[in-house]
Amino acid sequence: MSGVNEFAIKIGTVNGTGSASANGLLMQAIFRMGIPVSGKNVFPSNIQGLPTWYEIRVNGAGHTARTPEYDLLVAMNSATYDRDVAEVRSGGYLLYDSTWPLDAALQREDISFIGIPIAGMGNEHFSGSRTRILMKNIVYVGALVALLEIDPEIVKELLEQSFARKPKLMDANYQAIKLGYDYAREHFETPLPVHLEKTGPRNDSILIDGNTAAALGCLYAGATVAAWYPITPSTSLVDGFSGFCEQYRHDPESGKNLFCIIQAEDELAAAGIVIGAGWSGARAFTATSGPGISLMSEFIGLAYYAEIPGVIFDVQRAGPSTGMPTRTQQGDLLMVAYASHGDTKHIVLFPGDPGECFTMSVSAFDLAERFQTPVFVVSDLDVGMNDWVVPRLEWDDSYRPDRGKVLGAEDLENIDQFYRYLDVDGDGIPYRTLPGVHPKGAYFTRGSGHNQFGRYTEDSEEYTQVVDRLRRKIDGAASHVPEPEIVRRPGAQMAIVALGSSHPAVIEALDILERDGVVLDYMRIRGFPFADTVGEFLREHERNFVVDQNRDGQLHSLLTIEATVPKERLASVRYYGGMPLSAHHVVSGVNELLQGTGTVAEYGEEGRAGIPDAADGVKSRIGGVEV
Amino acid sequence: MSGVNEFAIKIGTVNGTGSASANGLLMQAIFRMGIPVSGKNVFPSNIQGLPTWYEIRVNGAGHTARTPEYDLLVAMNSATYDRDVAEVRSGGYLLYDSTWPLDAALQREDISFIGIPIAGMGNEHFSGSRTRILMKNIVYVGALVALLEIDPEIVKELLEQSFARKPKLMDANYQAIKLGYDYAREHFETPLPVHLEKTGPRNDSILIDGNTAAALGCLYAGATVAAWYPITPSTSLVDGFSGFCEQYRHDPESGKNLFCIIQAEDELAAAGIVIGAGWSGARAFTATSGPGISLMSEFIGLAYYAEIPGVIFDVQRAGPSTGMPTRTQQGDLLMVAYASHGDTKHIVLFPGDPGECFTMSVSAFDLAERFQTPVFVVSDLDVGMNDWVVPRLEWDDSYRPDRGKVLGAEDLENIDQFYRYLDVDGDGIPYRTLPGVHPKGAYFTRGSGHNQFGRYTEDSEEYTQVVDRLRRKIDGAASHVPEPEIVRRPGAQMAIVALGSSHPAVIEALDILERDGVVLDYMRIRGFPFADTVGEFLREHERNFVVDQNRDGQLHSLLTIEATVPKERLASVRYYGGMPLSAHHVVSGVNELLQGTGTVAEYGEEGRAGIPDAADGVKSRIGGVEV
Amino acid sequence: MTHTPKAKVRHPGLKKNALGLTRRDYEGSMSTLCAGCGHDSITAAVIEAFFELDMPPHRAAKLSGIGCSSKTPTYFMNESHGFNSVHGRMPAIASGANAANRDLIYIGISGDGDSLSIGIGQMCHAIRRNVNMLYLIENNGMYALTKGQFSASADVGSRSKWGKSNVQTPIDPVLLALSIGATFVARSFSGDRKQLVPILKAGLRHPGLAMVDIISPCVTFNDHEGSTKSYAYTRENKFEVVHTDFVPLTHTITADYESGGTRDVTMHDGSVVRFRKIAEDFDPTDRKRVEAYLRERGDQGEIVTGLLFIEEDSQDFHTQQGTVDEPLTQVPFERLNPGATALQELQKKFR
Amino acid sequence: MTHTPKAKVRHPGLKKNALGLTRRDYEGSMSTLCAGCGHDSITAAVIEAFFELDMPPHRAAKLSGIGCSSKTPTYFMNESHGFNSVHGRMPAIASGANAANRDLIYIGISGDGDSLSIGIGQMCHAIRRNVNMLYLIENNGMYALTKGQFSASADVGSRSKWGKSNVQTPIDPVLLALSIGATFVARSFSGDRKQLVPILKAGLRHPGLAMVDIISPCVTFNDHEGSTKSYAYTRENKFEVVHTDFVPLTHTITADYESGGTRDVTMHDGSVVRFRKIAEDFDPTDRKRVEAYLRERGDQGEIVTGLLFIEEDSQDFHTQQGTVDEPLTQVPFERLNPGATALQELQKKFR
Ligand SMILES: Cc1ncc(C[n+]2csc(CCOP(=O)(O)OP(=O)(O)O)c2C)c(N)n1
Ligand SMILES: Cc1ncc(C[n+]2csc(CCOP(=O)(O)OP(=O)(O)O)c2C)c(N)n1
Ligand code: SF4
Ligand code: SF4
Ligand SMILES: [Mg+2]
Ligand SMILES: [Mg+2]
Repeated sequence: MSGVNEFAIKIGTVNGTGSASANGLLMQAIFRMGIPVSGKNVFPSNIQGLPTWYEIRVNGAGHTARTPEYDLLVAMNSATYDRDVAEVRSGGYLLYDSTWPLDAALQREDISFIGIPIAGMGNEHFSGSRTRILMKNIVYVGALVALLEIDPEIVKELLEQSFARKPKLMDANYQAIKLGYDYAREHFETPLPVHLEKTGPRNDSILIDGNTAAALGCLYAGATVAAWYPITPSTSLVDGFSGFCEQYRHDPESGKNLFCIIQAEDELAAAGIVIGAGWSGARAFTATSGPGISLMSEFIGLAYYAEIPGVIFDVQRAGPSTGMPTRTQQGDLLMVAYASHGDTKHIVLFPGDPGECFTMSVSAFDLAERFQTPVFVVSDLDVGMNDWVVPRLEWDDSYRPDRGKVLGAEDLENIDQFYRYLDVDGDGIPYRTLPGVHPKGAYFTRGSGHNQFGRYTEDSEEYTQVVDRLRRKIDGAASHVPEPEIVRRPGAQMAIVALGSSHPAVIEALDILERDGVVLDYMRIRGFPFADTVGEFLREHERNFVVDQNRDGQLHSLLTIEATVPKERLASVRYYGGMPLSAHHVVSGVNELLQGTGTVAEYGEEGRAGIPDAADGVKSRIGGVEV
Repeated sequence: MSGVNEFAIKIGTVNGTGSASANGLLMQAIFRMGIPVSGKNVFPSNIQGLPTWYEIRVNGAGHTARTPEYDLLVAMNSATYDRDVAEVRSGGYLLYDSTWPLDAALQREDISFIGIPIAGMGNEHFSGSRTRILMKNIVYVGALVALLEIDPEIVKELLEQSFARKPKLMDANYQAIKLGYDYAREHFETPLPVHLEKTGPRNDSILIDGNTAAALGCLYAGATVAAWYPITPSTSLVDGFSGFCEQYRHDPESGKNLFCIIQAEDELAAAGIVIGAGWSGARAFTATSGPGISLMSEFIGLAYYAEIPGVIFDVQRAGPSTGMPTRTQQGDLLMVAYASHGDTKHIVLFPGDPGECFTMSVSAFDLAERFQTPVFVVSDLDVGMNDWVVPRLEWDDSYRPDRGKVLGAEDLENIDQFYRYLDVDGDGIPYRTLPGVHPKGAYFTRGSGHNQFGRYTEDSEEYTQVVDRLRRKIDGAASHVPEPEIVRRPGAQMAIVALGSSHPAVIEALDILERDGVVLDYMRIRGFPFADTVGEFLREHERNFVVDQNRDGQLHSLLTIEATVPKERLASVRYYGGMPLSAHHVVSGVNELLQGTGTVAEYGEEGRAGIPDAADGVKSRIGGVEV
Repeated sequence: MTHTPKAKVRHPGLKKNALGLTRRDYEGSMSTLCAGCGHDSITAAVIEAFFELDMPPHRAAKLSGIGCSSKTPTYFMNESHGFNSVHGRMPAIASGANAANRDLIYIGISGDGDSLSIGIGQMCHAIRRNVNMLYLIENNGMYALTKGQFSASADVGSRSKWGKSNVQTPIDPVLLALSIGATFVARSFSGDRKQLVPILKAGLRHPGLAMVDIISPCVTFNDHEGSTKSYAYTRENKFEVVHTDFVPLTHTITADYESGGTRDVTMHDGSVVRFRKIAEDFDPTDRKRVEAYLRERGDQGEIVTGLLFIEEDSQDFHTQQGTVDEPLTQVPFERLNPGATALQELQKKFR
Repeated sequence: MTHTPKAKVRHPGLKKNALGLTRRDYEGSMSTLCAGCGHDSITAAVIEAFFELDMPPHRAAKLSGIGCSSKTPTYFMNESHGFNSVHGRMPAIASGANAANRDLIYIGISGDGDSLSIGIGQMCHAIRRNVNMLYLIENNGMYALTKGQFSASADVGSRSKWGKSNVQTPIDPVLLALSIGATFVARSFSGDRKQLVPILKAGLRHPGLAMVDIISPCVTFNDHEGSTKSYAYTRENKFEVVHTDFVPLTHTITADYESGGTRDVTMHDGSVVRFRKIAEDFDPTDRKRVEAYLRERGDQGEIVTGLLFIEEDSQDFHTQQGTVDEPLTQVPFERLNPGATALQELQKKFR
């Protein structure tokens, strides 16, 4: 299935050697050629000296989920040669630094070795160890330009843009590109059978990671307060916001900041700052990952019960505990839905790509203020930190923030008495006031028992009245969160259900399965509490394969509890190895369930109903490939 | 239904005035007369000056759940007279302090007023404001001794025991008793129709609260390290442990402590200390309530993933957030089952009375060390802080702690190499070593990715291998946690399912329902992950009414996810007003579901399947009574 | 039960401040604390300070954690927004509220449990950020609301009502705050309203975090022999360094304090705080000498009170960060959103 | 990548300590830190200290939080149990481990992010408890593992690699520890092994929490102009107060330190620590003078290093609490369980 505009390459280097920028250059050049492409950065939780990989998949048909079928491996790290060589698909290529001979034990008959004396050429042409190390990376890019037939003009253009103000660096880079390029052209038949063919510039799309897009969303939503504590993979979201603020948020007259970003002492404080700011009337957010959500649990319950808006980004990584901070997973779904002790339930949005990270960030602020509650935007390392090709972001200048039911000075002047937690409109959403606005707006906010008038209570009826309204309020949000995306195929009786970064893998899997005669519908869930459409869709299908990037089938559990569907109709497909999801995970999971014993709808004496353990074995069924 | 040995009284006082000891005296006297009794302390989250109530239910048939049908109200707090008067059942009695005349507006035709000049008599006979305030309480006890025909010998005996070393106080108390007693005898027909009849001493039972019993459990289990942060309603557990240690845990030779109790700076630290101590090989525990569990979330995930034993008591109170600290609820069930981000699942025990608080504390330590994981003992304010009559606690001196798979110095000497996370026995439980024992036992504990050999990893397969084993390990605990208690009634097709403090209310409800022709089986769940028996039982019944003391039906949710039963068979009955559960809550919840539209097994377009909202309305259907 | 009674009818004879408000307009709901609780005296002093400074109640925000002390914001200024948050987390709430709206007057009330145990990290970092607020620790050496456990400020040798003896070194919030760079540090005693009110007023005007540790005896769990935070102990052992006589620009308050060496410190809002020193050579602007002095007196078993340290050129968080002068909550959306054209423009870098 | 190579073969020529072990027996896995990282130098000093003190590796427990610094326990003493816990929470783990087994030698390794931000509360309270352990802060003024954000110890005016400038007052762990009653406080520099090793040895022998703040430059994110935690800055500005010359009872270590005024401090295990003062009149037992001196030198822009404070009659947590001498983990169950008869007896009070 490999060929022109249809292949995957993997580049193995050492972290801290500057390969990231070289790989970015490569990605961007391919992107500019108009060909669907994705890049997955597989990096260690470490600063310097450990193996790191970058995977690029090119697919004319638009399937850009990660695939572990590598046509070309660029092996720049001798420490991982053995593993890298083993991973090339039969018939594929291995590009290595032939300055030193390759260990004979690494030979494979079924692949081609492309040796280029990269270090040798680098040492010859460059001086200074720093430059030499950096230029090594550019040399392999040059070789790939030739081997994959990347448009050299685009590469030149990119270099010019990057080094506009540093002509010296520009020259070195250009020279390095040429070294690799020329060597490859001279010594090998170029291009390789797997190569690129320009399909014209696609001005309608951009190459962006989800955290940057979410940062833009916060900027455009009018967020003014951000509080955070650094944690991978969420850090770049606040870094992005901070960068955009520097660019767009200085008061033109005074030059002062129209924003306030607080690097808090920890995640508890970050959550508290967001709550304090939301209480005061600012659009405020924090970004974190699983451990941060755990630490914020107490504060989340306060915001839920005291009804304070705020937006919390959870860029998920592999858990539990510290887990694998630089690996992706969807392991926080259950926790986020019900975070904190006592009866709580939260609004959650699940962006499926960076484009949605942008739009859903904006929706999150609107929902948070409309429903006066914390709203979670739950993405993961794959969406958050990897570059995805998405349609250009659009903005409608007629957008105005939905500030929800906030009484201003005039409103207060004209009402008799303000009661903070009274269900005036029957929709479960009370009115609120901001501090400092009007004496009649004063009320007491508390996480302890309160009645609908906002007074402290320990009375059962008064307490119950408020928590019952809270339940109605949050349930009411089901019709305001983004509707699921539904894709139907004629004749489908069964369906796949997924969310977030699983999307590209599922889309590809649907095609593969259809080719194999398994026609499935597809629903991508985008919000919680689940819209009615979710239950309807599930009930329409005799079997729904719920795809989870976690061990315990957390989306499956959520649907089991919350969706109006017999649980026998929900089957579970799970992959949780920490790499971005691939189509084959989904395909083999579904196939296994289809070929299974049919026990899904019955009840054995053991095991969890509806979740046969089959999907655990996904990885073992695709033979040898590291997933 | 009221009568001899079958009535309920409620005593309204002001907190901080010493009424707690008077009420305790009353309870203990009734208990010593051998009659089944329960006392519910309904107190404010405050130190002095606010209304507080104490409810005593006497029931010869053994039904001692709280009932809001008061036969006699002792109204000692003028601030709550109106409410107190309103709560007396028709035909019942109100005892009040007639030193001042009762407001005419408070008169009720259908109840009898028993006026006793309590303050007047107190001021006459006692001097000093402190003594006068304290003795007021004892005077009403004296009146009750007459009115309810409490055995005066027992009261005397109790006073003698309490004041053995303070004869002066003894005299004052005795005098106060007599004042009330004589006045009542003189002015009213005693005893009232609702009164007591001695059924002989029951030496086989004790009157104890769950926290004290749990503290004893920790003492007997050999716990040596306790770390905690004060929080209602868990504080008395550690206080109890500390008291028992002072009594039983001093080294006979040196007089030094055979325990280490650390009042930590917060709940995070308390959890960390327990983990550190468990890692070192001590039996360690903490006790907290909902907010503490939220704060411990991150550490709980660490203990789960790094496989460190520890026992965490969650004495639940009404949430969310600070909620109502002095009210009871079962609102942490979902949180505790899956606490922390990422894929986690925990062993949880649910004591149904103080007796089980004792036995399950011991089991919790055994399970924690056997499965090398944090184990939760989840009770609530009702079990934890109220006095319950339970069978005498028994101890088997042949008990030895199950330390689980710990390799000692000798084992290590004799093995080739120790690997911390290897599944040697195929049961998912690896071997562990304690620090300081042997050089060959050294390993590195971490919350970050690790392989079965205990080394750091970011490799998918190695990571997956460990988390898959963890899942097997915890699932394996299902057959080691306490089995559910099952009560069958001939001909029952449906059943009630509950846990913890719901027990007495359910037991009583079963009788009431049967009388009304509704015959139900009953299962009280005692552990999580659910034993197979749980699913079996549920599948045997066409409908299971799951009783939850929380708003969202958390046990219902847990069963929906985890038990092998179609969710259509699970219906939900919920009460969450913060008072101990009463039979009428259960009865009306079940009746409503039975008389319901039958939509439970079908699927409407809205609502949560299997959880019709009927049960929310429990309180409105019992008319006026505060619940 | 002590009262801070709230009169609904105006008493024409009551003294009015510049806003035409009487003290009653600064009062709150009835206190539910124990009769004689030190915290109630502090509440009264807070009311006095706001009244005397002519501050409009609705422009203040009252924030607290959890504890008897943290309940007190309900007992003053019913016309202010209040936020009784979670245990030990008031500093973060205050930081966020202040970040959003720098124009309000923030008063945070905490206890020694709230601030020195569970909340010590948040307190340290609010101090470090120099959030513009008055931060009160109503310090009774214990966790009162949970019935009398020792707090981190309990002195070695204190005995609780339950008969246990504290063995751990206390954390002194004043020394702690000084060590991490607090810009305003004071200590007083709940029973000494004469000293307390001026300190609170100075703190309210300080452009940054003004930390005031107020020894506030718990009558219920602490007022017995052996407790070093009891009324008796504190009254005997208090050693007064400076009285703070707050002098607003509009009109100078003159109080009949004893005279002595004085030193004027100019506040950042232009008003002047006058220290009346009792100790010789006391300079509230020299951090290291203050520390040394506190330790020295402490070694003598004395509790030094007064406005102990003030940084004359304190800059609050917003000033450090360069936030616009207007509250962020009042910046119109149009000035926050770069618009559709800018979005298209900036996306060039993602091509 | 820097190495702490682990040799499997014994080199007969290597120097042995009293246990017959060589330095190699105190080494760990290969470091994965950046080449030239200050933290690796500290690792080497730790190895040296344990070796020289003849401590059996398996009797030590190595604890840490999360960060580049917190990774280092993997790089020394493979025969010790190690616990790389969660961010900022090492102090609680250490407190618990020590509570259970007071016999082991505890070394906790943390970073400035780990200890001064997320973990500042736990650190303060471990200090307050005086847990018997050596507590190292490998202080680089930043969060290195998350790629270079400022930490709470970053100096005002520091610039990060990303060009931003820090505006907040730094928290100095030494002053903080002194203010809350730490019983052993020292500061050193990762590049100064001669000074560091004796300090570590003294700390390991101190009966209580020995806090050592070690300036440890991050070459990757901090070693550039403008950073006040860089090698260059620290070397130039370091001002040495005292060398610590640790003198165990068994044999006296003599090192070729410059001579000068000395002062002997007796450690609680009976061994003697000798301070060699470089500054005149420096007394490491007078807390208030130490604070004043640090501030004074700090005002001059100098970083004072050395064993700065030691409380001569420090009592660790167990001593304060009165725990039995043997580790609680070794008390047999029979001595912990009162037995069935006692249970029946005590239930009388529940009748
Ligand atoms: C997370 C959490 N832990 C514990 C508690 C229980 N709690 C309530 S108040 C309090 C201590 C209050 O002490 P302090 O701040 O000194 O106030 P005081 O009552 O002494 O005025 C505690 C531990 C809580 N509410 N939340
Ligand atoms: C709860 C939590 N929040 C955030 C992180 C991310 N994180 C990892 S290391 C680190 C900072 C480490 O700084 P420091 O302790 O100074 O160590 P250094 O890397 O500088 O040596 C942070 C914020 C985390 N692991 N856990
Ligand atoms: S318990 Fe103590 S601190 Fe709390 S209200 Fe009563 S006197 Fe005040
Ligand atoms: S990033 Fe800095 S602190 Fe971390 S290993 Fe590299 S040099 Fe050391
Ligand atoms: Mg207190
Ligand atoms: Mg650091």
